[in-house]
Amino acid sequence: MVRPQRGRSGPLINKIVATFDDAVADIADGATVHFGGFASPFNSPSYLVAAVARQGATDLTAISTSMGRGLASADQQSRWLPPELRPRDFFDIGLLAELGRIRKGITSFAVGARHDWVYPFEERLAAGEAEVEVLGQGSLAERIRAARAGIAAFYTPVGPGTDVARGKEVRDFDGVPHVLETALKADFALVRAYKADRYGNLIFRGARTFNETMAGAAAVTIAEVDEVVDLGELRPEQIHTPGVYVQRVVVRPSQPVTSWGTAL
Amino acid sequence: MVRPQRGRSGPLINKIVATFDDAVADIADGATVHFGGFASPFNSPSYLVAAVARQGATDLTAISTSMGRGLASADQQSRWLPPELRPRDFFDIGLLAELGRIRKGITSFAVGARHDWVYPFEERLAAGEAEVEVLGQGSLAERIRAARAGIAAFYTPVGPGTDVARGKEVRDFDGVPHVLETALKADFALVRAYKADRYGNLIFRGARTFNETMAGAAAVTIAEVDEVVDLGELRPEQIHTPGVYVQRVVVRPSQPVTSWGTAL
Amino acid sequence: MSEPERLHPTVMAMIVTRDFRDGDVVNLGVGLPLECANVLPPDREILLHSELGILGFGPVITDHTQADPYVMMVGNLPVTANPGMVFTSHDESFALIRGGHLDVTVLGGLQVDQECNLANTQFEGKPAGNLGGAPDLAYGAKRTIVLMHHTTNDGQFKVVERCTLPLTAPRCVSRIVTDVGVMDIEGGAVVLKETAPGWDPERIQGITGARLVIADDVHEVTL
Amino acid sequence: MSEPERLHPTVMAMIVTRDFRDGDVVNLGVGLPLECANVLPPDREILLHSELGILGFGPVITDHTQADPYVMMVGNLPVTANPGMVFTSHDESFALIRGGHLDVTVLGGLQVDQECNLANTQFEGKPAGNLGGAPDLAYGAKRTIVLMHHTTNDGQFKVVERCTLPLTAPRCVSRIVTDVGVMDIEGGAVVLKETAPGWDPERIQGITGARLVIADDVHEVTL
Repeated sequence: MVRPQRGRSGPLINKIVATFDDAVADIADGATVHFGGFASPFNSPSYLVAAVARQGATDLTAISTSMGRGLASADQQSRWLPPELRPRDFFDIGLLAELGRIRKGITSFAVGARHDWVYPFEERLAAGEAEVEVLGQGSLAERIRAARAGIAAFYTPVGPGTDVARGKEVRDFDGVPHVLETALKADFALVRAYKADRYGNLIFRGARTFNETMAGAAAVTIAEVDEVVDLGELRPEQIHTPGVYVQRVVVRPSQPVTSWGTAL
Repeated sequence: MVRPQRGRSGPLINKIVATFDDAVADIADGATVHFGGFASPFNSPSYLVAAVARQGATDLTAISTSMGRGLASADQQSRWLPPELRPRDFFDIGLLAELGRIRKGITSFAVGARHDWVYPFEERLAAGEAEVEVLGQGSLAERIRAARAGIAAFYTPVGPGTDVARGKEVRDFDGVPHVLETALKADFALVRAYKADRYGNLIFRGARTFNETMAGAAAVTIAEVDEVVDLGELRPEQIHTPGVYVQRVVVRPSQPVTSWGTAL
Repeated sequence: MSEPERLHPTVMAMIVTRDFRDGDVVNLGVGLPLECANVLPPDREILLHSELGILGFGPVITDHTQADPYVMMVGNLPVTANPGMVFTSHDESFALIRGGHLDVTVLGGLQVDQECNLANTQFEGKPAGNLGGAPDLAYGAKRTIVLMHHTTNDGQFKVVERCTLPLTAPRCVSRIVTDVGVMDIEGGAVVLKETAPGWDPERIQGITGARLVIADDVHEVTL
Repeated sequence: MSEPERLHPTVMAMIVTRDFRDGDVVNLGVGLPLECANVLPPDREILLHSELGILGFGPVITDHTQADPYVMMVGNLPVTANPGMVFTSHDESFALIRGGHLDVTVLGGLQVDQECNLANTQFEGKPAGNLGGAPDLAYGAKRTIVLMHHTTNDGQFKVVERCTLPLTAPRCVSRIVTDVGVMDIEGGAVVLKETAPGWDPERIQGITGARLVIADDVHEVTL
């Protein structure tokens, strides 16, 4: 009656997706999306941003540490590098703002840091075509981490006494006012990493910024990586993001693709 | 008037402490102490526990995933290893319970998991000589992490409908009841790591358990390590615990010391 | 009349694991649930998790000379280091659990009731309990399966109308696999789906503290 | 009567850093504060932090050929990789900040008032602001030093009785270092401690929007 268990019932785990366009195909209009990185060509999920631009999803709620500079980014952000080393394939969410795809930004840097730096999202804001929630980076990071960790809300001492606390509950703990902040879960998280394996395990290079923070804080996390390595090559102590936080992995092209309109 | 800055004004950073006895000398009676690890000779801060036992601090509030087995630990916990490999230098907080040093435990495993396994802390509890707060490991870990991260309190969905939520605030988020849990900051955190440098940067071997969680969640974190390496040997991407979370580092003896009473 | 033979733990574990799909992330409790690690065919890619911060391990190692003391699950049991394995801290391990990143948790149980409540913390005769990771696991995993003997050593019911022991986690259990059958909890009732060889529904009802609803297609367990 | 020369940013940075002790963990904001990274003597062990997740870096790299794009601080500025450097995630970076593990933060400022409030988010003429990491830094660091020009380009006061711009962080600033002097905020008053060469207290008061209390031992800045 009790018979031996049969063999394989499905495919092996393989989270590698062939193209960036495939990886983002199901992002719907109105989706909430985490955009990883920190305003650098070297930690931005540039090709995923470009793919979202091509895909056309609009009315997005974009969660990102900054709202981006748009197509002028690459030059401005890497002016300290010798020209021959400057990446020509840096796209940040300013591109999506330029295209009018972002309805709302949740961010720490909403605008250019100087009067004469006016970025695409800022123009949309000024035109009343977008809205924004600005909060400090610490609360932004912690709200995203809370989503990854299944914590609904938390009390942080940062915010009381400033505009950030308006309309939010403030409560004292040990005599110090704290503001209640809620988890920021997204439909998708687009992150940039260095290496991945087919389980979706990730390691990062350099400061891990919001890339590590956001991986796992969305229903679907998509990682743009420099390289996919064989399973077992990433040592268990060294993996920064467990593969269970990652649903899809796409490899960056070996040669930079400088136009965001190029299917990839 | 403006003169050039003068040279060095103090000693280089060096968190290495010569002996375990020195490292724990200032733990006062009544202190709250995080004890890292997870009931294994290979991740317990055994020599720190033994040093606390020698030092004599009493009336402690001990925060630990389990309340320990006491002196019988080493044999029981590593019975699956060949006898010649079994560590003879495993001390867990059961030793401190045996010595009557623990006034209160905050833990996930308060007692032996079988009727016939009766551990020292359990005997103290039954005798009314200690008190205990039992909570699930997830809430325990998150409360400690909150202390490290400067978060006063958080709402977790785990606990409502059980004894853990008694006397605590319960609030709905998205229709799901959550219980408010507060940060568990300690005076000292005793953790076990694999390698350290003189800045206190740590890497761990194997599952990092409560060792990584507790490092930084106390005013003073003390790490017991297998090895101290030169500054720069631990790569910046691979460091698990930044040295700023660690105040003191002590190296384990090269040969096991099997008696907790031996000054070290 | 002596009772029919009960299912061997290995078979019980095979009943649990037969539904696992490649890619499932599964936490195994200590005791009976851990048997599941040993019956997974090596060509399946089920990611096993243990809450101390290990994810993606393989079967329990029985040859002591092969044990790596840094690769073990809860209970200090050495397990196989599979490729793709990851170590984490305890807080990240529970972020993963609580955050909904587990597909299945297999837990032991002292009592399960028809309202899906689980009690698996021993309090009787003890001054306190051991909650361990179960409260978070039962909440966080998409599916909670309880793997336990159908009755206690001294014959007391463990599948009951209402738990009398303190709850570990409320409204979490979807399936109970015991040494006499398989039950799903559906709409406030314990529905008997499969029976061990020689155990008919009436006999199982006789050692059950909740009224069993017999599934239309109740049948002998298959693997 | 033309005003005396103001302090050079390098000197301003040296005033800030002269009090750093070995082992101090110091976050440097972008702009003027970052100058501090370049004036620390190489034999000092000050751990510099930047909130994107880098701790323990050295001076800003000006020779482009030496820049490592994976070792940079906020503002995409390549910095030196010192031994003992650590990378973290953003959430851990702010755990470190909020959790009280920083000794000093050096921030730029648009306005600082005598109640220790800081405004350093530009809103004028912009539809929104940039909070960045400053709210957490100002709360979390044991000591917040504001390093800024004493007045705006068009001569408006930046040291004021009460900030009129939206606050970045309340009650956090302990010291203000500007191009004309050093002020500590003590008991609700801005206390002038040191003056730039050629700047007497009256002249500094003339470009200050809060009433200055002159310290008994007020003196010319020393390094």
